[in-house]
Order: sequence, then C-alpha cells, then structure tokens
Amino acid sequence: MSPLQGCLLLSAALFSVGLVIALARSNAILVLLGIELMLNAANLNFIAFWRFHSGAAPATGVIFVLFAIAVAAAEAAVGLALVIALYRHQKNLRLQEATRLRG
Amino acid sequence: MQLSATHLWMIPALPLLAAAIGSLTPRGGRKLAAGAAIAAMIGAFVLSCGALVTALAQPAVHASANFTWFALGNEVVRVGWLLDPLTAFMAVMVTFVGTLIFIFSLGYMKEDRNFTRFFCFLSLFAAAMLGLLVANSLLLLFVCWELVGLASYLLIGFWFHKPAAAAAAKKAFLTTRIGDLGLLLGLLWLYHVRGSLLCYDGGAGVLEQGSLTALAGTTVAGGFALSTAIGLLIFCGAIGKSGQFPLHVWLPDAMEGPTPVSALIHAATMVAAGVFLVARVYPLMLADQALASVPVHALTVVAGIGAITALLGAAIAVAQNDIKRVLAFSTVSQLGYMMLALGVGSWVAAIFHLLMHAFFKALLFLGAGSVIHAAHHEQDVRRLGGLGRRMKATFATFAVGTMALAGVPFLFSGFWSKEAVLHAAHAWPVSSLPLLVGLAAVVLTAFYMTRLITGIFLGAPRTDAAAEAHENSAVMTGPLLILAACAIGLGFIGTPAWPWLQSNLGGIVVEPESIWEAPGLMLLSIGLVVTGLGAGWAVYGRRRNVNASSVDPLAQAAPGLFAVLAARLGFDEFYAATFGRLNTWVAALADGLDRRVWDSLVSLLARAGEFSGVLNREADEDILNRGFDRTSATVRGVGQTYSRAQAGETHGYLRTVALAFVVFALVLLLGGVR
Amino acid sequence: MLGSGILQGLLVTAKNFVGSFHDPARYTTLEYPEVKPALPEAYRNFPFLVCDNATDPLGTLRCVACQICEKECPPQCIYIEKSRDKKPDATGKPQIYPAVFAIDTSVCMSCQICVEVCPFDAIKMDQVFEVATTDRYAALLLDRGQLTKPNTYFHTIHPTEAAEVDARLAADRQAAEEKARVAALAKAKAPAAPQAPAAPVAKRDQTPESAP
Amino acid sequence: MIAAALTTDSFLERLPVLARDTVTGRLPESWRWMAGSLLEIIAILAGFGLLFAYLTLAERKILGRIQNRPGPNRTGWFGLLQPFADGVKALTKEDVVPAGADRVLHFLAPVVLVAVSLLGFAVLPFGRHLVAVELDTAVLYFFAAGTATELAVFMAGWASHNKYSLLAAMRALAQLISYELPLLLSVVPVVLVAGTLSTTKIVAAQGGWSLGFVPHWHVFTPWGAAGFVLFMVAALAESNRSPFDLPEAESELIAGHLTEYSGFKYALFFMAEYFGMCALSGMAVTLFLGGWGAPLAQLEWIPSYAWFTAKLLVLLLGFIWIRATLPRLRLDQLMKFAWKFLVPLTLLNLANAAGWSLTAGWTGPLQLVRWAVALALVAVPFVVLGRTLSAGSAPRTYRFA
Amino acid sequence: MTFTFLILAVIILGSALAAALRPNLIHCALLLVVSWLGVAGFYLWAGAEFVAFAQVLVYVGALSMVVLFAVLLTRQSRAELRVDAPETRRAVWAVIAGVAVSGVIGAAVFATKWDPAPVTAPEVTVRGLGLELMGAHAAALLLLGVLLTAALLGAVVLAAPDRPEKEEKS
Repeated sequence: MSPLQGCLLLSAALFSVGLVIALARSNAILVLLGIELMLNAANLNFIAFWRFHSGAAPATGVIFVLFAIAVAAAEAAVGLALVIALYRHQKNLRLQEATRLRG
Repeated sequence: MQLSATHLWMIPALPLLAAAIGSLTPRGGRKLAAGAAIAAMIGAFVLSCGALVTALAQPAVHASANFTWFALGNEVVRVGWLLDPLTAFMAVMVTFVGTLIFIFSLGYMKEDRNFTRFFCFLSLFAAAMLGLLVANSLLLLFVCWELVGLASYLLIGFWFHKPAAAAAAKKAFLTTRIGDLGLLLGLLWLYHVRGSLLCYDGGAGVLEQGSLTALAGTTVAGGFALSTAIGLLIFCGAIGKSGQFPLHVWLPDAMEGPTPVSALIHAATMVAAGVFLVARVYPLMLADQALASVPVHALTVVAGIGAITALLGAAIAVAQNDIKRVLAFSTVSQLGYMMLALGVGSWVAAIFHLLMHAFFKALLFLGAGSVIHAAHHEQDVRRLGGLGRRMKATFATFAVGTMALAGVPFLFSGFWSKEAVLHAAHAWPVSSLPLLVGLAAVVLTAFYMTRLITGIFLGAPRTDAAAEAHENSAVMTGPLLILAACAIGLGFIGTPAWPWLQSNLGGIVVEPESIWEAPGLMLLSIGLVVTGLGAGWAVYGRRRNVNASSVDPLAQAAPGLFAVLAARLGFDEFYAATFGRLNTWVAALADGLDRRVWDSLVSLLARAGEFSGVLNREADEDILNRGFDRTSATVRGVGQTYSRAQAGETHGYLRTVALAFVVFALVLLLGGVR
Repeated sequence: MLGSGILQGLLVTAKNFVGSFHDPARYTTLEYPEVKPALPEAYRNFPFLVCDNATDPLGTLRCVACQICEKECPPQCIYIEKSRDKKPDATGKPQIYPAVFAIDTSVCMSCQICVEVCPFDAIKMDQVFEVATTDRYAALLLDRGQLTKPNTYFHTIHPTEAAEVDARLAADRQAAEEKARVAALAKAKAPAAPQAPAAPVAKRDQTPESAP
Repeated sequence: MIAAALTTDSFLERLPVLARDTVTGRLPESWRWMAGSLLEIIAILAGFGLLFAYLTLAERKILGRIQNRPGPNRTGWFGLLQPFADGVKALTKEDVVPAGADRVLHFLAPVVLVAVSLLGFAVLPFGRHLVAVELDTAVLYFFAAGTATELAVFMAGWASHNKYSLLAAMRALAQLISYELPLLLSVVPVVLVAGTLSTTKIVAAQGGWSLGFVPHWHVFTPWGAAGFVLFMVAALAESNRSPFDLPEAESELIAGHLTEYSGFKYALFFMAEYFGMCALSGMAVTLFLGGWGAPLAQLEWIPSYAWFTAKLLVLLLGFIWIRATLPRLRLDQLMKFAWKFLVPLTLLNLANAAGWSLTAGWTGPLQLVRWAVALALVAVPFVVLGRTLSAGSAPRTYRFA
Repeated sequence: MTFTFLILAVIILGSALAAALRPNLIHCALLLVVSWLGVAGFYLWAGAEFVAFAQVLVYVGALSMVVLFAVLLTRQSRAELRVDAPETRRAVWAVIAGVAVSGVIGAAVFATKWDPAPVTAPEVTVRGLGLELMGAHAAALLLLGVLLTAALLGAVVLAAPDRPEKEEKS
C-alpha cells in the first residue's frame, strides 16, 4: 500500500462522502457543500500525484489546484447566491421541491 | 463656331432634357416647363447653326461618328451620328420653326390646364425629330421615327377628353404604323443582307458604293433589284409618315390637336420626315437606275405616288370648309409635290421645296391658329369672315403665306421652290405626266388659297364670334411676322440665278444661270398662278350678303363633284368598309375560337387536375396518415418516458450520473483495459 | 484636508498626557481615601449638637430642649425628650437639657432650618460625609451621644461662622453682665425700691468657655 | 547559517539561542526538534501573555493620564498587579451560559479565537535568530490564520442564542471582511518589492543604511509610508480597536457578540483581541519598520530582539493613543471608509510600488524624479479622494452648544 | 504509511461523515470547515505549503463565511434546522451510490501498477510558483481574475433582493 495509493483511497473516500452528502441531504446548501467536498477530493488527488508520482512537469499539479480552489470559491459564491434566490422564491430550501425546471 | 459629328448628339439631347424636366414639373410649374422647352430649342438652334457652318465647310463629306450601342453575344450593334449639309439644313429649319412655334404656343395654350404636359410633349417631339435627322444608323433613325410617331399620337390626342381627338390620335398612330411596318421589313432585309445598318461607316456603310453595287447586283422574286425592293419598302414608311396617297387619311383628322401641334408636326417637321428619309436613302433609290432589265425603277413609283397625292390633295382642299382641313389637304398636295420632285430625280429641289414649304405652311397654320384663338375656337370658314379689318397683322402675314404657297412669282419663296420642282419634272425623261399634274395642282392651290383667305378675312363677319375677334398679343403675332419675313426672304437662296442652296446641299457646284435662259416653263406657271388667283377672286372675292348657311358657289356649280370632294373622296368610308370590317371579322373569329375551343380545352384540363387531386386525397387519407399517426404516437410515448427521467429533481440527476459512472468504470475495469 | 482633524486630536491628547505629569492644573485627581477632599466651608451634611467643653460633652450641651428645631424640621426627623431636672448651663443658670435628642439621618435632608431657628446656637451642620453603615435602621438614628461635638470641632469645620457665634455670645454675655451690674447697682442704689415683682427671667448669659 | 552568524554576534544576541540549545542539548536527537519548538511556544506564550497583561494595564493607565486621571494605582505599586487582579476576577466570576445557547459552539468560540490569533506569532521574526517557524510562505500563512478569526466571531454570535449578539456578530463580520481586503492589499506592495513571502527575507531586504543614517526600511519609501499607514488603519479595524470598535460598542449593543459571555471566556476574548493586535503590529514592524533591524549602524550592539520589542511597543502605544482620541465610527461610515477610501488607495499604492520596483535602476537626477513621482502618486489621490468623499460632510457647526 | 497521514484521514473523513449526519445545519457547515482544515493539513503534509495556506485562506476564511451567511439569510426556523433528517429512502440510495463509487475507484487504485514514489519530495518555492503562474499560465491567471469578478458581481445581483428603485429624493 504505497503512500500514493493511500492518498488516492483517501480522496476516493472523501469523494464518496461528498457524494453521499449531496445525495442524502435535502437542504440545497448542504448539497452545495457536498459538491465542494467532491471538489476538494479532486484537489487532493492532484497534490497526491504531484507529491508521489514522478511526473516530469514541475508544479503543474500545484498550479492546477490553485486554479481549482479559486474556481471552486467562485462557483460556491454563485451557487449560494442562487440558493438565496431560490429561497426567496420558494420560502424553503428543500431541493426535492424545486422541480420546476423539468422535461 | 464648329460642332463636329461626335458632338451632334447634343442637339437632340437638349430638347430631351427639356422634355424630362417638363415631365417632372407639377402642373403648376408652367414657367419652368415652358422656359426649359424654349431654352432647349434655342440651344439646339444655336448648335444646329454651328453644325451647318461645319457641314458647309466641306459640303461633299458625310462626317460620321460611330460607337457600339450594345453587344449581343458576338453580334455588335453600332450606331452613330452623321453630319452632312442635308442634316444641318433640316436641323436648322426644324429648330428655328420649332422655337417660333413654341413661343406662339405660349400664348395659344395659356388658358389650358395641362400647359406643362403640352410643352413636355413638344420637347419630346423636337428631340425625336432632331434625333432622326442626326442619326447615321438606320436603326437609330427607325427608333426616332417611332418616337416621332408616339409624339404625334400624344399631341394629336392632347385633348383626350374629346372623343374625336382620341379617335384621331389612334387613327394617325395606326395608319403611320402600317407604313412603319414596311420600313421595318426593309431595314430587317437590309440588315440581313448587309449585316449593318450604318449609312456611312468609312466605306462599309449601307449607303456607300460597296453595298450599293452589291444590292443592285442581286435580283429578287419578280425580277426586282434588291435595292429597289428595299427602297420601296423604306418608301412605304415615308408614305405612311408623310401622308402620301393610300395612307393620307390620318392627316386631316390629325387637325383635332391644338393648332401649334398642327403647325409644327403636320406642316413643317414630322410630315417632312418621310421626304427626308427618302432623301437620306437616295443613293439606295438611285442604285437601280442603271439597270435596264428591272420591271420598274424605285424612283418611278415614288414619282407616280407623288403626282397622284399632289392632285388628290389639291382637289379635296378646294371643297373643305374647315380652315385647318384646307391647310391639311394643302400640305398633302405639297408633300406630293416633294415626292414628285424626288421621283423625277432631283432630291435637292424636293428638299428646297420642303424647307420653303415648312416656313410658309407653319406661317399659315399659326395664322389660322391666331384666327381660331381670336374667334373663340371657331374653325368653319363659313362662320367667319371680315376678320381682315379686326386682325390686321394676322391678315397681312396670312396673305404673305397664301401668296408664298400659291407661288406668286419672284417675291415669294414658294414660287422659286415650286419652279425648281417643275423644272426637275420637265427634265424627267421617263414621262411628262408629273409635269402636267404639277401644273394642274398649281392652279388648284392658287384657287383654294384665295377661297380660304377671302372666306376668312374679307366680307362681313358672319357670326358674332367672328365679330368679337380682335388681334392677339405680341407673343402670337411676333412669330407670324418672323415667319412671314422668312417666307419672303428665304426663297432667294435657291434661285437659278444664285443656286447657293443647290450647290451646298448636293455637294456639286451648280452653275448660276439667268432665269431667262428657258423662260417658257416659268412663264407658263406664272400664268397658271394668275388664272388660279383670278378664278378664286372671281368666285369668292366679291360675294356680298353671305351668311353662315349660304351655299358655296362651287357647290351650286357642280353639286355632285363638290359633295364628293367634300367627303374626301370617301377614302375613310372605303377603308372602314374594307379593312375595318376585316378587322372586326377577324376579332370575332378569334373571340369565338377562344371562347369555344380553348375554353373547353382548359376546363378539360382543370377537371383532370381535380380528379387526380381527389384520388390523391383519398390515398393520402387512409394509407399515409394512419401510418404517420402511429409512428408519431410511438415517438411521443418514448419522449414521455424519457421526460419522466428528467423530473427536475437534482438528486435524481446526480444519482444517475454516479451510477452511470460506476457502470462505465466497471466495464473499463473488467474489460481488462490496463 | 482629510486626517488633519485626527492629527489635531492626537496632539491634544498628547498634550494632555504629557501635561498630566507636570502640570498640577491638569492632574487634579485626589487619591481619595488617602487625601481627603478640601471641602468648601459652606458644605453641610447632617446637624450636630454643639457642646462648650469637650471633656464633659453632655454636661455642657448648649441645647436647652426648647424643641423649636423639632417643630420646624420639614421631614420631622428630630426627636427630643425634655429632662425632668435642670442643670446649670455655661453661665451657671440652671437650664433644662434634652434627655433624649435623636436625629434620623436617613430622613434628614440637611436643609439647615434647625440651625437657623435654634436660638441658642446649639445645633450646627456637620461636614462628615462618611456616614455609611451596615445597619439600615438603628445605625442611621443618631442619639445624643453620637450627635454632640465640641465647639472646638465647630471652629475647625465652620471657622468664620464659629467665630461669629462666639463673638455674638461673648457680646450677649457682656451685655448680660452689664445689665446685671447695672441691676446690681440699681439694686444697691435703691434698696428701698419696693420689692420688684418676681425676679425678672434671667436672660441667657453664659460665659463661653473660650478654649482654642 | 545560524551557526555561522552565532560567532560574530554579541553575547546578548546569542543568549536566547544558547539557552535553547543548552536545554535541548540534554535530550536525545529525535526529541530535540520537539523540545525546541515546545520551548519556543512557551517563550512566545509567556512573552506575549505578559505583554497582554501589561498592555491592558498600560492602556488603562495611559487612557487615564490622557483624561487627566491616574488610572489604576490601587493594586500593587502603581497598579502593577492590576492585570493579575483582572485575571483573578475573570477566573472567579461565574461563567453564565444562556439556556438556549448551543453549548458546544458557545464554549468553542473563545477557544478557537485565541488559538487562531496565537497562530500568527509563529512566523514573526522577533530577532536575528528568533523566528519560531521559517516558512517560505510566511506572510500568506499569517493572513490565512488571520481570516479564521471571523469564523470564531460568527460562532460566538450564533451560539449565544441572542438576536442582538447575532446581529452584532454580523456587523463585526462585515467589518472584518471589508477591512481584510485593504489589509492584504497593503501587504502586497511589500511582497512585490521584497520579492518573497518569507518574513525573514523581508527583514533581510530592509537591512543596510543609505546616506549613513537612513535605514532601508520600507516605511521610508513613499509607497512604504502610505502602505504602513493603510496597513495600520486596516489593522486597527481588523482587531476591532478604537475608531472601529463597533462590534463591542458598549453604547449600542452592550458587548456585541460577547454579551452572553462572562468570566474567563470573556477574558479570553479580550486576550485574543490583544494577541491579534500584537500580531498585526508585529507584522507591521516586520514588513515596514525593518523587523529587528537597528535604526542606526552605531546602535547595532543592542540585541535585535530589543529593537523588535521597542518598535512593537511604539506601535502598541500608538494603538492606545488613537483609542484615546478618536470617536467611534458609524457602521455606514465604516463601510464607506473601507470600500471607497482604503481599497482604492491600497490599489494605487500597489501600482506605485510596482512603478518603484521597476524604476529601481534609476540614478542621479532620475532618482529625484522617481521620488517625486512616487510621492505625488501617494499624496494626490489621498487629497483628491479625501475631498470628494468628504464633499458632503462639512465640519458640523453647533448652533446652540 | 505515516502516522500523520492517518490522523489527517481520520479528521477529514470523520468530520465529513459527521457533517452528513448532523441535523443542525450550522454544525454541518462548521464540521465541513474542520474537514477543509484537514485537507489543508494534508497539503502541508504533502509539502505544498502555498496551496495549504491558500486553501485555508479561501475555504476557511472566505467560503465558510459565505456558507454561514447563506444559512443565516435563508432564515430557517430553529425547529426546521433540527428536523432536517434525510428521508430514509433517498439516504439509502445515496449510500449505495457512494459505496459503489468508492468501491469502483478503490478497485481501480489497486488494479493499476504505480511506479515507485520519487525519493526526494519535489520542491516548490513561492518564487518558482510565481514565475510559473506569471509565465506559462499568465493568461489563465488573468482569466481567473475576470471569472472571479464576474462571479462576485453575479452573486451580488442574484442574491440582492430586488428592492424597488429608490425614487429620487426631491
């Protein structure tokens, strides 16, 4: 069980926990946070590979994570703004009731 | 002031521009339209003088400037401008007379509501006439020929609300159209043979020696020379346009138009176009003179037609009561004279007579116009009379015109030009018939002119309209005075003693000779003129206590002949009887055919279409639709099932994504992808 | 310009800060428990009974229990019980004295009316403000013993007023002696004068025990 | 590197390092790192703990003096035992927890706040060899730790189950967040010029003197001065001090988000506030005032950590001084000041610093031009922005006072 | 496997799972913050300091604030906060999906052969990162700036309640 595999397992676990949160919880904010967790899991992978995998390119993994963090922040901000707008519209945040946008 | 051939196009362009301005000005823009028209005519006149100066510099040369009008595949149609003494003299005459008539019509048409439209049509006519003169290509000439016909139709039918005027305009247009058909056939045949319609094209032109010998050389069905056939066909156009024997019926009726129109078109210019055309293609006409085997020479036909028309016109003119009708028939007879002169071989005499006739006939018509204008549109001679004292200027100028027309010796231009024609006829070797006819026509002309002048101006006014007549304003009497001066003065440019016109026109220097060399013919003609005048004065001069309804002395003398002549020898009725009924018969036939034959065919087709439509609907209904409905139903079903998957529940989406991911990953893993 | 206000403010506080160390006008805090505040002379708190002689305070009370102050006191916080017997006052004249003289300091509003109405200058306003007690009721009711303070104390707290009172008393005493002497003289001069009605009521004439 | 410097420095300079080495010397090798860092932690805690204590006392004394009163002088000689008295008071006071409060969060809030505000001290270079953690990204670490305080404030506000404290927490958060921006932006120029995020290298970059007596501290460059002032103003707001002490504005929201706290937790909040203040001033010293560098070459013999503490104390006294002078800002003025005044100025200052570093090569007359431009870039926007923003608010005239 | 890695794993996964179970929303958010701190710790352990502190700055500093503000702004009543237990059926499906996904990834991790880890940890300095960012990824950096501004403005517009236009004060 090399450290790399350990990290990958950790990120997989974190990813699935994020997925469970996103799927199980009905509150929109928590779903968003679940997705944030999944994003973090991805970042975790990047750093793991940067650290343990003898890749040639110097710090692309690190830079990628930096950009990922920034974008995730932007995404979260807009997501939460949407949640607030949704709440104003629907007076509660239960996601299963926000089903107007459907086929 | 030189105007070379290449700039000739400016002469017709100015009146065309004036016509365009006239057409665009609203009814109120009277001053603008009239001003533009008159300015254009003055400009054209100045340019024509320039052209005349250039032409007279080398009278024998036909200066042409050609260019490609349009190319149709590899067929290139070339047109161009021609400058020679004939064009120049005609252009000066047309522009000078036109300007005077335009000024005259300023007064004449003042009360008319469509004043601007009148001047627009006048400018259009002037442009077309000048275009016809300067054209070097017969095609361009034909185009302007048609435009002139159109202009005459528009001007004759100017007061279209009068049914008579509308009918007259249609009649004029149709009869000239028949003549033009002959002209068109001639041109097409010529184009077919020669491949070009340019008269003078640096040797390759139609009227140049190369093509003339070729045309004369070939003979056609009936033994005619090709040039004779083409020449006669072109002459048909001239017959129609100049109102010669068979197609003269439209000219008297054309008097329905306003008098300046009659003066400009049916006295001076348009009718002269036919004579100009024959003069233009004269080399073609002369081509068959040398051939002996030819059954008839073109010019002989021309002379015959000319003689008949001259005698016919003069005779009918005697029995007419309407001033303008008398002058119209007088024009017909004078044109017969010109054709006669062309026929007997002297186109110079014909053009000389044409130029002189244009001036004094325009004078006579304007005089008549002034009389009509003063007498509140009263045109019947029997209802006028005694206007001499009231309209002194008009009476004086009308008298000058009459004497010029009659050919009073020495002083008046009419005498010299008629003399020239008679000399040519006298010298014609073929037969002396034209000479006799000419002399008879001289007597008749003198007679009916005195009848006319005494009827209008002498004696007492027979109606109150005539009584109230008074002299017109300067704008109408001015042109009369100028034209009278020309009628007198211009004669001297063509006298045998000083043949300036003849030598310049023909390009060959004519030896001046004293008029007393062969005085016989001249003295004879003078005698005939005097007898004519005397007879006229005798019959009509001293009639007293005559009122509007009193019978004409001639009618009393020869009631039958007078009635026939008054009815214009019944040509209208004859044509109506023959061609009119033919036309109606053919129309009825076509209508019947159309109604019964074609109609049934079309309805047959319609029913067939209907039947196939019905067949189509049935088939479509049960075969196609049912199948289509079933398939769309299935598609909607499938769509619904999928849309249920798209239930808008975000959790559902995420769950399906996750499970899909798992499935694919499993496939990858188990599939052994390393 | 923005910020100039702040700088001026800082300058002021700086000046204060520095000034507080060397400029007495600025550093005015009294360390209270250690440094008593110099009370203004006219300060008054609760009344106290003046006695002429510090050694025998109750004996030399000026108060003759005339109960004027008790009646005049607006909140009625003075309670006096006259004594049965008389005791000679400062001038030796037997006077009544208050057996019980209590002031309820929780009620007294230190209006100084009792001082103004006291004909014998027996009650003056004290300057003691440290009167906090743990007992809310009894401790605040001051009895005779707690109230009396010697005239010398009076001089320390209200010097001018004390001097004035003494001067006045001394003057009265001399007037009384004068009158007494004149009366004595008169009595000596006219021993025959009929027996005057009962001896005139003796004016209050004490000879202040002037102990600095 | 440390070994080499050891020999040349004076004994005092080497004293702390020597002390540490002697103590850790006895332990086995593997434990030495742990023991060394423990020692450092203890040193920092003790040092700054004492500083906190006496800072509170100094504050009350100086405030007193400014307001012409002695300040606490009852406890101990000249009131020196006052902080311990406060400490005892805080400990003995009953720790009340509101009924509906979220007990866990209520307890966690002060703990997190103090822990986080202590984190900042790790990277401050107190002396030539006295930096707890030699981090390449020291400045970033410092401000990352700094932002976590907001979380603690929120927890405090939320956990006390009280509308006012929640509202106050929101106001405090708004203030902290809006002033975090100018704080960070005013630090960026220093990083830009120094070219590194590590505090030790920044201090090293400010070494040396020019013209004999002017040290190369950043504060003596136009953009540095502006940056220093902006940093201090933002630091004031960040630590909820003086003009910006809106969160615990006694007059308005009782104690803001601290209303439901009492006893030791309350004291902890204050301790955290003071630690924050010290950390921020320490960073200010490091970034702008040349860290442990001596102002004059001749004064090199005084140990570096002495200089650091001296400068730190000067700044802290400045904090106190400002607290004594300036009135409290209204919330909207606070916000407007941050967003419309500080942020533009810091951005301009960044541009100024960039220009400054680009024109580093200029010499002779160009040097003057460089200084003139930099000074203009600082002064002109300040005046213009100041005038436009304060256009409406003319100094208030009191008609009846 | 080093000891610290295990601790970090426990912190991260523990707090994440706890967040999944807690009914109270604020507690979930705070637990997730702890999990983010754990991830930051992992970055530190892996040697990428800059990323770790960036993570702390962004997630713990800013994002947690936004989340908590969002939670407060959506004003659920406290009761509602309490009662937010997930419906069982959906929870079961969620767990199944989670386990499936992690199982698959785990299998993949063990299935592939990883070449041995490099002996020395790759060294990344802030200066190196800066040059890299400003060099090869300069465009990406600028784009990121634009993206962040757009997200900032967008979020404000979306979240701001559409107050009626303030009428002009006379």
